This record gives sequence, C-alpha cells and structure tokens, in this order.
Amino acid sequence: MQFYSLPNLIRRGLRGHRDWTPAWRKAEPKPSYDVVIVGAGGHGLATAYYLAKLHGVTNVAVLERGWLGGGNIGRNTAIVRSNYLWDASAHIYEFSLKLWEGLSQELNYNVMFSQRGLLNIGHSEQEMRDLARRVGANQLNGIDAELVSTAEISKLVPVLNTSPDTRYPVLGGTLQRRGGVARHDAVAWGYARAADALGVDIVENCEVTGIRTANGRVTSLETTRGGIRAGAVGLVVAGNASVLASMAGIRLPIQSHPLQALVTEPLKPVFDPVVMSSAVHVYIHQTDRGELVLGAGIDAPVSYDLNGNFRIIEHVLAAVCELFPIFSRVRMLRQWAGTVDVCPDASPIISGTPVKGLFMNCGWGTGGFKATPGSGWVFAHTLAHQEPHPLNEPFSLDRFTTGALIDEHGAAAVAH
Amino acid sequence: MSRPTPRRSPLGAIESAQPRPQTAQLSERPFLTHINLRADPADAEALAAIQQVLGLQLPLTPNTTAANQELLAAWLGPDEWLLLSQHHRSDSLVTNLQAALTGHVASVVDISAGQTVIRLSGPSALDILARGCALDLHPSVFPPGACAQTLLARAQALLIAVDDTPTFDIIVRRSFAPYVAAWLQDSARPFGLHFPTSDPA
Amino acid sequence: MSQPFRLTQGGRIERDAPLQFTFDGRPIHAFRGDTVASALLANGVTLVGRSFKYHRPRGMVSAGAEDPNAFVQLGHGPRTLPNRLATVTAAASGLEVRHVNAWPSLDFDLMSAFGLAAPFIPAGFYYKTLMWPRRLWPLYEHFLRHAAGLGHAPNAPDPDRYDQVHAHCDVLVVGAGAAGLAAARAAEQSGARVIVADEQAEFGGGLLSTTERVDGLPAPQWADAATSELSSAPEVTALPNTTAFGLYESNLVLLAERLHTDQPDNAGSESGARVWRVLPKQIVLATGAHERPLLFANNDRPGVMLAGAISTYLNRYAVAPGSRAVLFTNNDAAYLTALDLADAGVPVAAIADVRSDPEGDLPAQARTRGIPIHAGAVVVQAHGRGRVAAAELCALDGAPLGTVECDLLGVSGGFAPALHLHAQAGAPMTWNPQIAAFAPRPSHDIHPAGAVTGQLDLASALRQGTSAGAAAAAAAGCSNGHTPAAPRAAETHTSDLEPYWLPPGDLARAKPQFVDLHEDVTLDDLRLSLREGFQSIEHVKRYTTLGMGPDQGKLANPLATGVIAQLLGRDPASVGTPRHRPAYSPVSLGAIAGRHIGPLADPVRVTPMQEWHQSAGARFENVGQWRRAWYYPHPGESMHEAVARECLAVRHRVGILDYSTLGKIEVTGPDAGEFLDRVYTNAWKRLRPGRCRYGLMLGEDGMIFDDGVTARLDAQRYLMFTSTSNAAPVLAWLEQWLQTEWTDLRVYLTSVSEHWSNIALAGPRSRDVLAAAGTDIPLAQKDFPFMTFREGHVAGVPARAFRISFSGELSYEINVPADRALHVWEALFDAGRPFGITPYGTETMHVLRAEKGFIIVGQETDGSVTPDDVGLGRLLSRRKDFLGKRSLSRPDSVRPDRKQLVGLLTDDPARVLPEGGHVVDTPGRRRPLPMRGHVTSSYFSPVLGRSIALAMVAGGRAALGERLYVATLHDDRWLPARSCHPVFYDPEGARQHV
Amino acid sequence: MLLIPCPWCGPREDDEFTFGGEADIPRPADPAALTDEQWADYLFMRDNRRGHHREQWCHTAGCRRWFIVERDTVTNEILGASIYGDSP
Repeated sequence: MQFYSLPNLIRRGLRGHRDWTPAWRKAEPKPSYDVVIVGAGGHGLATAYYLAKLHGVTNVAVLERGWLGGGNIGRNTAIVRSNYLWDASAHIYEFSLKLWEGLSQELNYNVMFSQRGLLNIGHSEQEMRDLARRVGANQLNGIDAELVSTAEISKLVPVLNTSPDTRYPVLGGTLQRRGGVARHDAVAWGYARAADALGVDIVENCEVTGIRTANGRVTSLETTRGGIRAGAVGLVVAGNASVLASMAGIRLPIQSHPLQALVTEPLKPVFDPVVMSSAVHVYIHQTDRGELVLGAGIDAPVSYDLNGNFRIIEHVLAAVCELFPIFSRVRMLRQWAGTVDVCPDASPIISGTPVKGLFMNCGWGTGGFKATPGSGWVFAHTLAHQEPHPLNEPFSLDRFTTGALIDEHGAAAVAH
Repeated sequence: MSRPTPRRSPLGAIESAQPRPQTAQLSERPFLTHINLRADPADAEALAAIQQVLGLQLPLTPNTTAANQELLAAWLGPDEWLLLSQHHRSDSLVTNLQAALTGHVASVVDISAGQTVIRLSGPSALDILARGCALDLHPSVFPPGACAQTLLARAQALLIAVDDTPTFDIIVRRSFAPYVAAWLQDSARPFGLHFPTSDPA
Repeated sequence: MSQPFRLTQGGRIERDAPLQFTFDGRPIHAFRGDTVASALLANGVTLVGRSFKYHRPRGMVSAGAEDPNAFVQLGHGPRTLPNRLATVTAAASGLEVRHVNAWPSLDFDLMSAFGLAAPFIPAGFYYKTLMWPRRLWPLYEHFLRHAAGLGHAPNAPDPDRYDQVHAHCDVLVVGAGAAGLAAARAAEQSGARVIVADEQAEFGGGLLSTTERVDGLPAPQWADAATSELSSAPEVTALPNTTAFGLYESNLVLLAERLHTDQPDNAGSESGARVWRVLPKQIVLATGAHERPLLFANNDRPGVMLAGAISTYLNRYAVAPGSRAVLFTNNDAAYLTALDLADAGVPVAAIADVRSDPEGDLPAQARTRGIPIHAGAVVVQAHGRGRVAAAELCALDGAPLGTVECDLLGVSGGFAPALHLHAQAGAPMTWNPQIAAFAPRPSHDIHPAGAVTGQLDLASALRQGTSAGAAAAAAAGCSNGHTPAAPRAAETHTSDLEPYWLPPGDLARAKPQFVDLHEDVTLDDLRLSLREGFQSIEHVKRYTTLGMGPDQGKLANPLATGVIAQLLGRDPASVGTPRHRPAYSPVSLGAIAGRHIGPLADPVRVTPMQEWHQSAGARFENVGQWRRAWYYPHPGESMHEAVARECLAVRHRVGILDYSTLGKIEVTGPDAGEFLDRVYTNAWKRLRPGRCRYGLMLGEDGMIFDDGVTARLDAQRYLMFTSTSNAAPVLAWLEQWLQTEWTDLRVYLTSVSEHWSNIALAGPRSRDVLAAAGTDIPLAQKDFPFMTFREGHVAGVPARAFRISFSGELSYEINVPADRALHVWEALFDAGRPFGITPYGTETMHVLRAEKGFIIVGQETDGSVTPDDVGLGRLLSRRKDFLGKRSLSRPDSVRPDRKQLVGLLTDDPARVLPEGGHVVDTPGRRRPLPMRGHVTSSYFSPVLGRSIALAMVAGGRAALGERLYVATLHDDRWLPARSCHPVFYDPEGARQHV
Repeated sequence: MLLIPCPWCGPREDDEFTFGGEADIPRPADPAALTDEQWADYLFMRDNRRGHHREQWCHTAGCRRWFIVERDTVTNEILGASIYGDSP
C-alpha cells in the first residue's frame, strides 16, 4: 500500500503525480472464499477490514452490485454522534465514536473527521424532559453530553433564531462536543484501500442473484459474475436487506423508506456545530467546502425510489428559515435521497439468522453512517467466531420474538 | 333555562370585512347549523326517511352537494354527509333525524359549534385559494355545486364552490379558523388586498 | 458614458434608458435590457472573479445560466444575494456588485498563492495528508474552511416575503425559444390550458441573438409577435424570468419566478420570488442546449468564451466582448459567430477547425468573407496572464501553426442538450453520436423539442416545437381538430461535427487545462482520478468534485464524459454522466419555504377561552399545535409561587381549568360496546348508560398507546375522551380497525373535539360553584355520584357534566358547545368568586395528578411501557381478547425486572429531583454505571409540603422503601431518596367520592 | 410527491393521506393460540417488496376512507387502487 503523507505528496507531485497506484485492485471473483460480504458500503468494507486486521481472516470477498460506496455511505449527511438513550445503543455508538477518533491514522486515509460539536435543540416541555433523560443516561454511560440553555445555544450558534417569539421557541438543548461530521465517501475509500492492502478482494459490478443453502447452512452465492462458494456470508446491504434476506427465505421486521438531504451553494463559514431539531425534523451543518448540508425526516411510505419527494423539502426548508432566518436568501443547489431500512424499534439488526453461516447487519435506519467503524468491528467478530460480540448481542433478530426491543424512536425522531 | 346566551364565533373580527366586489371579499358565516350525518347508502329506507326530513336527496356522488332554500348537504364520504343550514335549529334537526332513523344504523351528531364557514368571493378568489390549495379549482373542473375536503395550507378544510363570481365557502374546524383566515389574508397581498382579521396567535 | 465596447447600433437594449451600477465600487454604465455581464463587457471589464481552488483570474464564459465563472455578490446587509450569476442578473440602477473569493482585491489576490502550490494539491490531496499530528487537524480544517466557500450569507433575517402558487394545466412548455414558442402556440391553438416559462427576462431564447428570419420576419420580431399573441390568450400563463428547476414524480414541475424585485436593496419589496408548483398533464421540454468548451492550456483565461455567447453579446446586447478574435471549433456554429463578429467590425484573425474539410453553408460564407480558416487545426494554448493575448495553433498531427494575437478566443465543442429536467425524474436518455452528447428519449408525457433533441437548426426547432405542442395537447385530451402550421425558416445545410476531446499527443500534457472551470478540475485531475481507480463517473465526480459547483457542471459534465471515455479508451455512452439532481439552477430556501414561516409557520390552535386566559395574565405552553394556559402568575409571582397557590386553591377550595383540548369521539351503533371491548383492555359492554369508565388502549405490541375516560351516553352511543396530542391518531387508528379489519361491526365514529369545550371544576367547593352558576342537574352525591355523567344546562347553556377527576378532588368536567363556552366559563368564574375560585393551568394539573400517582401518556410512558409496568394490570381483562393482549405474554413482557412505576421521596424534602434524572443503587464515578431507571415526573407538592416524584425503576414495585440515588446532570452529585407507593395524597381516594 | 388515487375522491396529493403499511396482513383470529414466533411474524415481519406492493392508505384530509393502493416501490408508479371488500 502506498503510504499517504505530505512528503510523498510533494515527491510524487514533482513527478506530476504519475506514479500513484489504484487505491484498491479491481479484483476478479475467485470460486470460493472463507467469508463473502455482500455490499461494498461503509459497513461491509469496514467488516472486511477488521476481519483481516483483527481476526486474520483474509480470504474474504466484498461483492458490490454497482460502484463501491454508491449506497447510503455516499448519500448520507455525514453526521457522527453517540448520544443514544438506551444502554445497548449508547455502548455500540460510543465504541464507534472512539474508533472514529483515530480512524484517519488507522487507515492512513484522511476521513476528515471533524468534532465540531453536535447540538440537539428542544422546543417543548416534554422534549426538554426527554433530552434531560437522554443526557443523564449518556453521562452515566460515560458519553460526553451536557444540557445547554437557550443563552448558551445562541452563543454557540449566533445565527440560530432563539427569540421567544418564534412559533416553536428554542427552550434549550443538549450538546455532545465530541460529535461532528466526516467526509463520507472517504470512509468507504479508506476502508476499501486498507482492506485491499490486507488481501481482501473487492469485486464491483457483481450483483448477488441467489443464495444457495444445504441442510440449513449457506453454501454459495449466485452472482452476475458466476457462483461463489462461501464458508460464511454477511449481508450488509442497506436499502436492500429484505430483498437479499428473502433469497434465503428469511423475513425481516424491516421497512425501507426514502430519506432526503440537500446541499446549498458554498458560503464563507457561518457556524460550526451540527444543529438538530426533532420537533421540526431538520438537521443542518456547514461543510468544509462552505455548503450547508440539510437533512429531513424519512418519507412515510415504503419506497426504494431515489428521486425524492419535494414536499418534504418544502417542510424542511420552512423549518430552516424559521430557525435560521438569515439563510432564507441562500440557495438550494442539489437535492437527493437515499433508502433507509427501518426496524420497528429504530435499532439495527447485527445477528445470525435461522440459516447457519448466514449473518445480517442491517436495519440501521438513519443511524448507519455514524456506526460504520463499530458496526464493522462487531460484525467482523460475529462472522469470525460465528457468535455475536457482547456489543451486538442485544441487536439480535429474535428480539422481535421475545419483545426485548430497543426503542430509540426518541433519539431517532429526526432522521440523522 | 332558555334565556339567550351570547355566542362567539372564532372569527368575530372579520364579519365586518369591507366588501371589495371588484377583487375579492372575505367574510365569516357564523352560527350556521352543522350536522354530521352517517348512514348506509345501501339502506334505501334510511335515505328515504332522511329525504323526508330534509326535503332533499342526499348527494351520493363523491364531492358534490345538494341544496334547497333551507339546507345544503355536502358529500363527505360514502356514508357521511355534512348538513349546513341557516334555517334549521341544530337541536330540532338532530331530534327529527334521529327520530326518523330509529331502527336504522345511523349517526346524527351536532357539530355546529366545532366549525365555521369562511366565505371568499370575487374575481381573484381562485388565485388567492391557489396559494394554499393544491386542487385544480378551475371552473371547468370544480364548478358551482362541487365540494372537496382537502388541505388549505396546513389546515384541513371543506371547500364548496358556491357560484361563478367565483364564490367559495371554506369550512374549517374552529381552532384552525384564525390560522386559515390569516393565511387567506396573506395570500391576498399579491392582489393588493387587505382583510381586517384577527391575529392567528 | 464610457462604454468602449458598446456597438453603436443594434441589440435589444434600450439606449434611451441609461443606468449606472457599481462593480467593486467603480461605476459601470449600462442600459435597460443589459445583464450585469453584458454591461461589464461593454465597460471593458473582463475579470469578474477568482476560481474556487487556485484563485486564477476568471471572466464571463457564457451569456446564460450555465456560466461557471461569473459568480458575484449582489448588495449588502440583510438583502445581499451571494453567488449570483452576472450573466443572468439584470443590470439595475444603484445595484451594488462585488467579486467573491478573492482577498484583498480581485486584481491583487493573495490567495492566488494557491496557484503556485497547484502541483502539490491535486484532486483529493486532503485525503492523503493533514493527518499528522492528529491534534492539529482542527487547525488544518479551520484553514481549509476559511479558504473555501464563495460568497457571504446575509447578516440579518430576510426582510423579503415569498409567494407560492399551485397551478394546473394541460401543457407546460419549458423554455420559450424557437421550439418553445412554437409549441406553446400550437398547444394553445388546440384549445389546451398552457403554461410557458423561460428563465430569461424576455421570451425568444436564441431567436433574440440570431440574424436569421422566421416567417419572413427578423427572428427577434417574430419572437415578440408570438410572445404578445400568447400573453393575450385567455388560457395561457406566460412566465418570463422563470426557471423550471425541478421535475419530480407525478410530473410535479417546480418553477422559480424572479419578480422584478429580485434585486438587493430594493426597499419595500413585497417578495423576492414566486415558486410555482405545477401539475401539468403533459410537458414540452424545449430547454435548448449548452455549447461545449474545448480543452487547451490556459483555457480558463478571461477572454476565452463560448462562440454562441459572443454572438449573444454582439446581437442581443450590442457589445463586442473583444477587439480581435480567434475562433476554435469542431462544428459549424462558430462560423455564425465569425460572421456576426465580422458584421460588427471585429476582425476575426483565424478560425481553427478540427475538421479537415469543413464544408456546409456557413464555412462557405466565412471563406467568401475572407476569414482565414485553418482546417484540421486546433488551439493548444492561450497566452496572456490577466486576459488572453494570443492563441497558439497547431495541426492535429502536432505540427505548430504559429501564434495568433487576439483578446477574444471563441470556442465551440458542439452542443450538449440541456436535458437536466428530463434526467432528474430518471427519464431515459441515449448517446447521440451525431452531436457526441446524451439526448433525451421522449416518454408518453414528456415531449422534447428543439435543440434539446440534438437538432440544432432553427427550421427544425420550429417544426419540432409545433408538432410537440400539438401532440402534447392531444395527449392531454384537448384537440379541436385544428392542426397548427409550423412557422418557416431558411433551411441551412450544415456539416457534421467531429468529436474532439483531448489535444493531440503530448499537447494533452500541457497544463493547466480545465475541464470544470468552477471547481478547478483539470485534465490532470481526471487522469489522477482514473489512475487511482476512481473510474466510474460517480467516483470521478466525488473524488475530483467535478460538477459539484453552483453551476452544477452544466458545461463541465458533457465535456468530462468525452474526455474520460477517450482516456479510458471506452465508448462515451458507457461512461455516462453524473446523475442530474434538482435544482437545475439554485433556488433560495426562502422561496421554497414560501408562506410557511413566521406567524404562518404552523397553525396555532386556541380554545374559545383564549382571550380570557390572556387578560388573566396566563403564561402559555405549546402542546403540539395547541397553545394552552400553563399557569396564571399574579404580578411579581414566580412560576413556583403561582403553581403552589393554584394547587392549594384546588385542594382547599376550588379551581377552574380549561380542558377543551382533549380529544372527544362519539362512538355510535349497535356494536359500539363490542368495538370498545376490542380496543380497550377492560370490559365495556355492561357499562350502564350514564356511567363513565377509565380505559387503556394498547398498540398491538402491548405498549400503552392512549388512555382516557369514556362515558355511555345511551344504549348505542358512547363518548370517548382521548389525550390532547392523540386526538387525531386515536381516531385514525380506530377507523383503520373498523374499515380494514372489523368491517362486520356496525359502528360510526364522529369527532366532536371542537364542538364541545371542556371546563373542569375541581376542589371541595366545586359543587357549590356549579350550583351557584345555575344548573338544572341535581348535584347531590346520591343523584350524581362519582364516575357518572348527566345532561342538562349550566348557566343556561346545554351541557354534559361528568363527575370524573384528574386531581383526586371532588370535580366536574363540564362540556358545553364551544360557541358558548366563554360565557359558561365566565359565569362559573363569577359564581365561584365567593368560594375563592382560582384558574389553574397545565402545570398545576400535572402536579395535582402526580400527587395522586395518575400517569400521563408520553411522560410516564415512552412506547416501551405495559399497563402492568405502571401498576394498571387490574385493567387487563382476562375474559376477552383486546388489541395488544398477546404481546403481554411474550418473554420480555413478563420479565420480573421490568421498569415499574414507583414514587420517590427525597431525603431532603425541599429538594426536587430533576425530571429525566437517572436512578441507581450505588452512586460512583465508575462508567458505565448500571441504571435502575429514571424520574418521569417530579414536583414540589404544596399540599404535602415536600417534593414528590414518579419514577420507572427496574423491579421497583417489589422493593418499595428501598434506598436509591438519583443523578443530577452536574458533575458527580447524587440525591438520596427512598421508593414508595406512587400515590402520595389521599391514597384511599376518599376526596373524589364526597 | 405522489398522487394517490382515492377510489372516492380521485387523485390527490400525498399529504392528504396517511400511509398504513403493507396490506393483506389479517389479524389472527385467536392470538392466544399463536406461538411467540407466529405472533412476531404478524406483528413485525414484512415482505417490504422491491416492485409490486399492496398497501393501505387513508384519505385522512378527505373522505377518511381506508383503501388499498398497488404501487411499484422502485418507480413509485401507481398500478391501481381498490376499496376494501372489492379487492381480491
């Protein structure tokens, strides 16, 4: 693997950058692998990387239907935080956040993880109660979180309208200073490059069309590039989990919904932290390019459509103009949608399945991006040992049978 | 116990709106009788009994109204109608209908105090409504006599096309009336109109 | 009047309407009809901005919305408009135009130092460095952030208002050039309701800048005639200054209309823009095409311009963008420009044509005009620093052909259809080798016409437009038999374009050659991207930021497709183009938000007693859309004091509460009782008329969904109360079961929430007050016992009185028609004065019910709480099934260590626990620290003279009296408390039965 | 923005409606007789199909009727709508 560094950049720069090599090989699929991961998104690539790095499992293929990183890792609003309510969620997201803090160095790829702080604002008495409850839980779980007053909020984000005369005045909020954003594409590329360097085969333009099983165990995958035998299979296909699972005859408690985001024209820096409001369904931050990135709540109907629903954009922008009246004259540049797989309790499934050797990592809803490193870490463990890591034990598929749900709707009321 | 008590409409303030026939005028039609009527359209006997009381046939075609001098019936659903009347007292109308419908599966509920009628009339009425209503209200599509339950801005409303002035009756729930009135007022600005009306808050 | 580059005649500017604006402070003279760009050029200003990354000097490239360079800041203060395009902004007197992205000044930009570092900061350089030392990243990032960005956001709230309109039509025509005008006329003549929109201030598009003729008239004259014909047609809405920026499913088309007030500092402007939400039956897409730039070294120098733009400036604005021109082309279009230049007296020093033998009418005319044509030649480099000074030509085999002096270098690499709208909706497009670009494929409701189809000549544009307009009208169901005739224009013989992407051989190595001028993406950046394996067009886009600027890569993307194809040795069709996303041109957030801001942001719902509460000095809280009286402070009273006073008034005398926001549903029909049995956990069929009962509703997951009292009005009618915020959800949920699952049940549901206002009288003297106010309802305990209701009159108004209590006191909830509720409220209040009646708000209501251990859905419950968890297991019928029952026997629902509702009493009675505070067995600094549960409600109870709290504690009910600690949110301070039964006051419930 | 074809009121914009999820999931006649797995399947498990999808909608801001829409979940193309009882 070519080492990325300023000296190397300068040395190669002097030679016109002609001797950089591909970040990852364009691998041809082999007939058989110890582990096949379906989906070259952030979670899939991270899983492959940690399989090779931590468990010495290098005979691994990552199959991708289209182009690497073209799913939700390439469509999300790049927010990273760990201030979740329930213990199980708090632990896995905080574990993930700790990994984020060293990720650029770990991968030798600058994922531009920027801990600019993350602000949740509250607009009603009940919301403030819920925020306090969440902050309390975070603090006892060792997660940095603090309640902030309206005055403190207007100090942190002077351009936010904290006047009591608005329709839903800002009554206060919570702040996670270690939260922030990262360069989403770079996360996929960084993991891909690092996994490839450890011998993982990343196979793009290879769509899985069938899952073969024999006496209750997965044996191989049918793909558009031929059959591939697999010791274990991990499905990590956000936006397609139900479809892939059904190939193995498995029904999931998942519904897929469009989630929309948009970006404005670039401006000189206006504010630093990420600002989120569940009540008015909006979250916003300013990228290093100067664009404002805005996200909305999820669209109600089940849909895999990626064109987006303008009505939701109208609602989000009305909310933004209420919260940030000075952005009213700033212009929307580009708007897009992704598909999120949502579980009834708004928590993921990282679990074995009724089919031996077949494992699922799905249902992240709107929480997927921020969990990428931790999700990969625990799923690699699950695949390597064929049993869950303590961190993902609560996120099993059978919790929907026992009723042991992890209801994060409070924390996920707004899509992020 | 029957001394008259003062009644308050949600929009007392715009009853006095100055008529501007040349553009549009906004006014409230307060204190009408509003009855929600539920009955099985397949129960011919019940429909006949109702016709007996109302003196008109309930409209069975979706999004249409039927009216006579005293009363208007608007289709709300396959088994649901709104009866609007200036002439009938709500309590007597409820009693008569309930009496006529004994033995039938039906429901007659007085909701007069729960909603009000806002009337928008004049050449620019259509353009004003188009600010907040997604329906195509062009006369070729929504002629007088047509009605539709829909959204006006962010409030549910029942629209009734009254005549080709055009005039529209907008029926909204009581607590939404100030918001809807304020919205209509704001939507009228591009036409240089200002309706005196109470503040939405 | 110093406009050195203004032609003495021609153009569509109004020479008798001179005006003046400023650019970076210096005066610019212009005429009405100018754009800022044309005026700047007329005044000899060619440097308008600095590029995004390297801060290289940049000038106008085009005369339209596709320009990658001409971004400027308009005005200042709250009305400033960042990143507006000079090429589409109408020149207006007093307008204040400033450059963006240069410091300290445009001519002397220190940040152009980035240009020197260019070799070391190629595409994606930041992924490869700035990682060490880790703690310095925030510093690096701060620097990156401040280097990036373009214009400045306004510094104060937007004073403008934005209009928004829903519109419907049979045929929407997007673009009012030759094809669009023809289509709109044809559709109108077929009797269709038509909306036609064009982004420019005047209809006509290319017609306004060509010297050709239509139906015998000069093109601009014909355009004017067609326009006025359309504007006068009754069923046509003609919208100039209007950009179609989005096409969504269901053919929802979004138009942004720039009103005359879309100028900064335009005092008193009502509205800056109007957004049209159009739902057309059919769409005619006449969006034209964008001319494609060409690659050569320094192809970004000011003075390098699209050939078509030069013609536009000459013919439409009477501006000569230069004094000596060289043209570089691979198709015929540039020859038209050459002739325009010659006509305007601007010498054309050379035309370099990629094609070995450019035949066709236009090249022939150029030859006869004696314009030197170099066939099989290309421009490989532009010389000059602040502005192009010469063009270096060479043959396709690389042989030098010398350098030609010029201050204007017109380029034409062919035309790429502006199919953005079409593609946004995911509609199909195909690679058209004729024009070496993607073109839209017609669909059943989208009809492309004109240049967007790849047919570039005027005659076919008019033909296509006419047939598309007629076809669209017919498809929309409007045809009056009338078949409109197409306007005629001269047929010109054109020769094919020859695709040209890369300079020959090593000349392609000369640098820098810009593919995306806005993003400073060079040919070398594309090479690097492909070399590193980023070869899918989306990878190239994301790695190099190709096409990610405010110009949306309108010029860059079509060029990049060909360049990448050649670099990879692949077919351009297989390379594709980055996904087109709305908006085609940026639209302000405020315009999209429309009226949904300020007082109209969301409905404010109030009860009939609102004015009374206000005049009584109430403070209000938002509960969903409702605004409810929170508490009624006396002058100088704190919230705590006011609430304490209100609580004691209820406990000792009598209080009055506006409870009108509760949901109320009449449940009518023979099967009403059976229906309630299925949706409530307890039994209803045998409830006697006149009696009330408390009910719990569960989701099918067994978790508490809503609660409330329901009364049986008569044999077949019940009145159900729901919580305020669940009024609508409960009704929808009940209807869903009735209509989709239990269609056999004969039940009707009618919401009466707003017809009946609800006034609660609570306290030992409430009976006296009700009597004093005058009622025909017998009030004696035996006539009107607890949990019953009576119909009658109160204060002369028909009323339903319910003897139910949310405070634990003797209490009446009195429902009266909303239009007389204020009267009844006032009557009760007056009658209550002798008894010391006190109005109380939601806060006091919460304290009183907490003293009684009554839950509030959404406060004690959070979607994970079963009836047994809150101690209401007794309400679970064993004899019948009900919604959610099965879930209550799942393993997790019967865990002994589930969180259960308990009371908490602090050791320090004065200390009120924090709501949301977490409960632990043993405090400590260890993290994570195991939590037993959390405080759901916590108040100071005036009647008990101490703090009380309700909490959900794991296994709490079995261990009442245990020692627990509650965390405060500050450092490591803990509050010791003991758990207790959750009913703190009058546990045997004697007070409500009196 | 979807245009939902209400069988009674005709096509209306989607904000007049409430989405009710997958259709054809009848409530078990005797929940008590089900295993936890069977109950979970009724309660939570969904086909979540890519492509042809039968789903419930309620015209909340209109006639308040629940009905069934058939829609392609990839293209969002509406394939049909039917009234309860009329549908297979």
